[in-house]
Amino acid sequence: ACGGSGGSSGGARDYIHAVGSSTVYPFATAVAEAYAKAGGGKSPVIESTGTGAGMKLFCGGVGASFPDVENASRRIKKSEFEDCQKNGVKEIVEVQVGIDGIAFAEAKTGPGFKLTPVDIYKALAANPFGKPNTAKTWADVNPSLPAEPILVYGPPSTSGTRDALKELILEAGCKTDPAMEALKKSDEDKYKATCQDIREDGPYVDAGENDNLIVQKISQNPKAIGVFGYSFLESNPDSLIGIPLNNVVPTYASISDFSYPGARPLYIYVKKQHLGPIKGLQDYVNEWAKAWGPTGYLKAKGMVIAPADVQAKSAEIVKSMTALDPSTLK
Amino acid sequence: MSNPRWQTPAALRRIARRNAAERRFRLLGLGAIALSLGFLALLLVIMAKNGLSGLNWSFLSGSDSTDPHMAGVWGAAKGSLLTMLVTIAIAFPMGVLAALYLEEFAPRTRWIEWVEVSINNLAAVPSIIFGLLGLAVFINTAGLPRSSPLVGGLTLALMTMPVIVISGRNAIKAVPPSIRDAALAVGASKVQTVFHHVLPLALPGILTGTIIGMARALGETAPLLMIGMRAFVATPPGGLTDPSSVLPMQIFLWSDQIDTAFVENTSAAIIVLLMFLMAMNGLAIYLRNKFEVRW
Amino acid sequence: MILSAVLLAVLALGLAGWTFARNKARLLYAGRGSMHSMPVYHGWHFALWIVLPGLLAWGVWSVAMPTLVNGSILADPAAAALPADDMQRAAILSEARAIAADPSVFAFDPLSARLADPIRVAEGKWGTIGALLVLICALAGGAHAWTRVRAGFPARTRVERVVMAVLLVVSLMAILTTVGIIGSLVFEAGLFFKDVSPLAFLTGTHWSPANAHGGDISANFGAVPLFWGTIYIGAIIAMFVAIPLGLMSAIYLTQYATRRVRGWFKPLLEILAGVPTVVYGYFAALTVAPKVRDFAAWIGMNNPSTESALAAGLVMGVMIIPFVSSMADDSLAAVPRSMSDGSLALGATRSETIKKVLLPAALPGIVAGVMLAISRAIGETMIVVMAAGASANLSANPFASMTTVTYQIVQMLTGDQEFNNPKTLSAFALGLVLFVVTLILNIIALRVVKRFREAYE
Amino acid sequence: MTDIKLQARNVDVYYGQKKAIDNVSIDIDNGLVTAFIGPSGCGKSTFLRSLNRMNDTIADARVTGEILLDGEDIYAASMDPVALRARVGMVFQKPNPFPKSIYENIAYGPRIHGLAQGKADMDVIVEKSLTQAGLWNEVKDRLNDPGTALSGGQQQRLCIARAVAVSPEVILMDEPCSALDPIATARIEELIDDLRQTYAIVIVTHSMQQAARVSQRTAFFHLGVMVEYGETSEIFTNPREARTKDYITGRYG
Amino acid sequence: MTDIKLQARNVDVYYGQKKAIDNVSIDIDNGLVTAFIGPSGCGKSTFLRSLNRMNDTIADARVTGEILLDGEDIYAASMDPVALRARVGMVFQKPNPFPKSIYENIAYGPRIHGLAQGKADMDVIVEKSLTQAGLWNEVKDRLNDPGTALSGGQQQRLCIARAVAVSPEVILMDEPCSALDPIATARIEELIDDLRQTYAIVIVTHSMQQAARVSQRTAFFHLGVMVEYGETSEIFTNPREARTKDYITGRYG
Ligand SMILES: Nc1ncnc2c1ncn2[C@@H]1O[C@H](COP(=O)(O)OP(=O)(O)OP(=O)(O)O)[C@@H](O)[C@H]1O
Ligand SMILES: Nc1ncnc2c1ncn2[C@@H]1O[C@H](COP(=O)(O)OP(=O)(O)OP(=O)(O)O)[C@@H](O)[C@H]1O
Ligand SMILES: [Mg+2]
Ligand SMILES: [Mg+2]
Ligand SMILES: O=P([O-])([O-])[O-]
Repeated sequence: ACGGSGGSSGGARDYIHAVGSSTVYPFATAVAEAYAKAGGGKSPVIESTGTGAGMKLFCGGVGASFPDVENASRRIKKSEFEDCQKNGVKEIVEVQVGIDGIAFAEAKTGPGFKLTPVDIYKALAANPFGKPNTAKTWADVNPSLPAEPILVYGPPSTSGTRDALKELILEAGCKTDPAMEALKKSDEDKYKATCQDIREDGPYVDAGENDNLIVQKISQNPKAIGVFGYSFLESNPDSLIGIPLNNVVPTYASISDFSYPGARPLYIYVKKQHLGPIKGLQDYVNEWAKAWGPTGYLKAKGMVIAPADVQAKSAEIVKSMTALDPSTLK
Repeated sequence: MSNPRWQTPAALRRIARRNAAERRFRLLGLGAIALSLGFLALLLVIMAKNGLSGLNWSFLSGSDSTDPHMAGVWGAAKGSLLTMLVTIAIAFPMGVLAALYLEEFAPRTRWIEWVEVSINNLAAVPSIIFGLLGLAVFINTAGLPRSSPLVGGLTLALMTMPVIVISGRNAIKAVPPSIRDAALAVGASKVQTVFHHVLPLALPGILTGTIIGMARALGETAPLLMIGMRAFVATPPGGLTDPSSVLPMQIFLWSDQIDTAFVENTSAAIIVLLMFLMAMNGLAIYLRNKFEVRW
Repeated sequence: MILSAVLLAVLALGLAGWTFARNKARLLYAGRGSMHSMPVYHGWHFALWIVLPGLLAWGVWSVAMPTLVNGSILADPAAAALPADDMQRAAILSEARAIAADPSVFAFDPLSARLADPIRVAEGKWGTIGALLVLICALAGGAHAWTRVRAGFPARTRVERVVMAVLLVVSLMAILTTVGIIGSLVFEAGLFFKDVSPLAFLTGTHWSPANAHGGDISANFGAVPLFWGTIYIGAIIAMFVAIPLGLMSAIYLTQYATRRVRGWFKPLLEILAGVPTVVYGYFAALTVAPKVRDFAAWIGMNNPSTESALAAGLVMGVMIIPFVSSMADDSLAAVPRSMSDGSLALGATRSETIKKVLLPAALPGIVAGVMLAISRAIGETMIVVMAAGASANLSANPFASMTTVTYQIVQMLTGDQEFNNPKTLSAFALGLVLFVVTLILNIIALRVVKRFREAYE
Repeated sequence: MTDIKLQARNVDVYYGQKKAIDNVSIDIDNGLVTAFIGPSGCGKSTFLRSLNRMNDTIADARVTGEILLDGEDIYAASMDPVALRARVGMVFQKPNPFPKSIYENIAYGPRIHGLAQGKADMDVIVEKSLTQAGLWNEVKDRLNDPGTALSGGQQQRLCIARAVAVSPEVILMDEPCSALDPIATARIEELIDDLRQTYAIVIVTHSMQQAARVSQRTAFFHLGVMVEYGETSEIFTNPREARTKDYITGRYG
Repeated sequence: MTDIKLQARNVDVYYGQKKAIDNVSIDIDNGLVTAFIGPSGCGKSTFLRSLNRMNDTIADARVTGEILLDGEDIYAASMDPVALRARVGMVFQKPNPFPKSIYENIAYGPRIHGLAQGKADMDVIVEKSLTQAGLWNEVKDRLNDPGTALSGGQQQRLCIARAVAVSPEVILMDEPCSALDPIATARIEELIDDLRQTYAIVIVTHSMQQAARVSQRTAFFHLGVMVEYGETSEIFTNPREARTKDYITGRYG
């Protein structure tokens, strides 16, 4: 919303408004509820828009018609930060609230895959190491794997989980080749295309925004692999098991200490300029800090808690509300 | 001494065959209806099976929550109610007046033809496109608050108005010209004729169309996705500009929840929504039957 | 503040004027034909002349006032601190205005709190001037109209002219909405087509916005698979269900059913169209899709997808049944009874009459109905969002997962996207295509129906 | 003394391009019943409706020539069609009461023209009109029943009463009995005979017998042309034109 | 020698509760044209339609009494209405050709009844029927034109040809000329006179003149009752009943 004519609603707002990631949404709603129950005031409104669309709203400007908090399943991008600045959103507080693991999983009755990022890269990239992908079965990728057809259900192109898949797994597998490092220096675009593009000829199936459905599909289809947020794996222990990557099984512990390669941090971004005018915003952020600890309820909701040092650092930020240093962004 | 030409074995066989074909065709028709309604019944039974146990007072009076046992539909229902209020307050008068103009007063010019084509077309434009329009006009240009029943209602009003215009025109057309002649012949002006006679007589028909249009708007989700109503709102909206959800959106949000206990909630909310809709449809049918005049 | 008050005052004046003028006109009545219009029309005429000029002045002033107030503010020393950027400046000013209206509001920017007082003063000044102006306009209008309360004055004709103008303006809303839709779609789609060639968009067979980066991204925005998915689900599979069931239902209801049966079944059938699509979507995803998948596995498909064109299409077909049946119903009813009488009187059976005479005669109407139903189906969103899947597959296999135009619009506008990115903008280009296609389908259908109706009138 | 109420001079009526009435001139007198007869589609209704500008309501109908009511051109710009229709009332083929009470049916016209000063006044008008239409005794106890609940013949008399209630000067009737049974028809015919004392009456009928029974003047139309006009008794016994004679003796129609 | 084709015995017809035909008995002879006349709504069409069970198609119509075709009860369970209607054809008030080619209009009936053994056979039937209906010369060069493209009178003759094509024994006509102009009417009347050599013909008409011109027997209906039935010349010159006389002399209707 361009501030120009946004005057009509420029007045007060007596609730907190958060937008952004659908991954963070379940946790944010839980925090909002606890905040409201603790007598903090009217229940915050949490909109599930996706990280990027949320950023656009968040950075739209300062005032009652713009959200106070952005939930993100990735860090804010430099371009987004600049947009914020341009619209007068000067100081943004970045708080890491926890971790989400992108879990690879199969049905309990599955063949028992053991994979590495390289295997996955070779199986799912559109052009592994610059050549078109011809792999049909897992054995084509790595002879030690079962000769089952490659079939991976994963998030759609519009999801933050998909970005994490590309950056954390595919790119990691890709970078094992030194030639790629070189390519990164010479031709950034080409590097991105080679290391991050996902094949579209069938083995990777876009399963839609609804992670529930992916879970169902995997449990019905023993030969398929699913990619989704760790919380889904945790809440379906009867039907699914995690697939080890680099011999690390996706468990709560392995994700929280980042030994599992598919771990990514979750953030909330808070508009500092709103701290005064929006009643209870500080309390709401404090509520996050209460909730993300090892005994907090977010753990029960399926969030992976951050390591102690990250928690301490985040708690410090929450207390002092130090603004984000843009020089660390890319 | 009956006619021998129609009594030959060949002729009798032929008639028997044709009568059998007749019966088959008739059964086919009955089958088609049975199948269609069977599907409806199946849908209702499944929803009832999954959801009836979840329908209790706390569900009906609560609002959205992350805890499936605490979650309820009142917040969303109130959002729906406010949204519908806005929709009907705008779409009904505008729809009726436009229908009156087009049917009774409009000169047959190219311009009016464009208006007619637009209206008929708007009635069939995919609802999601109205969402895009609502986003562009009401939120981005007019700066109205996101996620609010006000914007939702305005967007749905744009969508519902053509439906009301079309049904309104049909209802107006159904008022026999002899009534207009009668009024004109005692010296009523055209405007008097229309507002004293035609409109009151067409009103039941217009209302029926309006209820059906409103029922459609009540069940609409896609355009509201675009204007920020896909949100967690744990307090029922207090006014038209408060953020809120609506019933179908609540169903959509719950259907995506990890916790399988939400399946019951989703189905229960569906039952609530369907009851609303059936009540509205029932009312429309009642009105239609009660006021249907055979001229 | 004062402006809202003056608005009420104008309305009150109008009401008073209505009473005065009507009473004055009554005194003029001297028996039949002595007056052109009934006294109450004089009342309305007078009231309109007060209220309309007042409203007009009020509207103009409401638009102009913020500019005038801003002008006064910028002269204030506190305004020197305003940032240069237009957008920020406007945001602060609008906030300051809010604080001026309601001091309890908290300031997001300290500057706006400081500006609130000058704003209050300026608003008071300009508001009073505006209020006077509005009152003057209203009274001037009233004075003009007062001279017209004469026996021969055609007040009714004048009032009716205003009524007609209101009706006309309201009717133009439809055009306005259409223009709004086209405008907003074309504008954003135009930005999209700066990066992506329209030809590649409309004819390319490769849809992968996710992999669109680097120089030439046109190749990633080939929308044909989306169009195909849309057509396959909405126009092929759904119609496979809806046409036979809808048509046969309509035939049974119009030709065979007794009035009672028809009275019950027709509304029941219409409920199918009234069920919200999100319910269908849920039902499709949860109940129908797994069954379809089981069936696919049973007929020997390897690893069938849970999300299938077939599941979405089947459910959509059911949803569409009432559309087809009610259009077919109308068309069959529009065939004059004399047609079926002619056939029956020759000794044809009912079904022969239906197949050989009624259906051919009603065909144009039925075709038009099917087209309207298709346009409804291809615009349907929630069912595909919940049950069709996201893969841009160009396949004829009904058990494959496919995606549609509407699905992509929802994804692109609610997913993790950078703004002003072709990915997001593509939603508007897709919306434009969808709009144009339904427009064409509808225009054709309306033409056909019209010609068909004329043939029997 | 001739007492000309309505005068048509060289009237043509077109529907779009099609000429439905071709150069008709006729004088209609006070105190008489004038009948228009002729085969179906010959333009009787069209001409009748142009006498009180009811044709204005048909988008593509166009009237040329002059029609004078008491010497005043009814198509002149200064003539308000609304006022005109209050002076030249009309009764239609199918009885078309408003779906309101009997009382309201009659009261509607006087009310919009402001003919009554209050309820008592209106009651008088209603009673008088219903009495003139010969309906008062039948309905006086149920003035609040809907007009549509009356029998066909009663409905038609209600419509006549409605027309009479605004005290018109001329009453036009377009086949007022064609939807009625013989007994109701007879009642209406009597009524017409009564009314002609007060009003100039023009009646369209497809039944020559009816024309012979109720009218004093008859005009015979054929294919848009007025073939013959004169005393009813003359026309039926001694038509001047061959076409009239053929029609009257049942050669066609 | 009397040659009775159709015999009605104490026929009542009801629409729901309403009795539209009250105790009508009549004999209809081969080789003659029988006319039904009477004021509008008296039940002519209703009775005509019960003669070939077309009333079956009206949901709430009910026929009691006996109607015998060649002595066989047409309402008996053993009588197939489909075969019956092929034997007792019908022509309607408004010409209603199917929206198909002229050829197909005629061929439709013979085809569903399997009366032709192949194309050549069908061609013969079509030509013969059109010739009988006096239409062959006008349409023989454009058999593939749509039947709806013909003029009204031609359309009505096409409908007669269509009825004739299935070789019925009786032809019922319900006001077959009321939508036609006088010239077309004259053609149809001639045709009826030709056809009666081959078929028993029953015609409903609202025009007494027409009844007088084409029929040999006339039945006069009034309010659902058959008031009088006899030689046409008798009925018109010397009616036995007062009601008949009133009607014929134009007292009502
Ligand atoms: N609204 C119209 N538009 C075009 N043509 C019309 C219209 N109304 C009537 N006509 C034509 O004008 C001619 C005269 O019609 P009109 O209704 O005046 O005949 P009529 O003598 O009253 O016939 P009837 O006895 O059937 O009532 C006819 O040919 C008719 O088709
Ligand atoms: N389908 C029907 N349902 C109920 N009543 C009907 C139906 N058809 C006709 N009637 C009534 O039955 C009576 C006889 O009607 P019918 O059509 O036989 O008269 P008719 O003599 O043919 O008149 P017309 O000369 O107008 O054609 C009328 O009172 C009519 O209203
Ligand atoms: Mg007429
Ligand atoms: Mg009849
Ligand atoms: O909604 P996401 O941005 O977390 O995919």
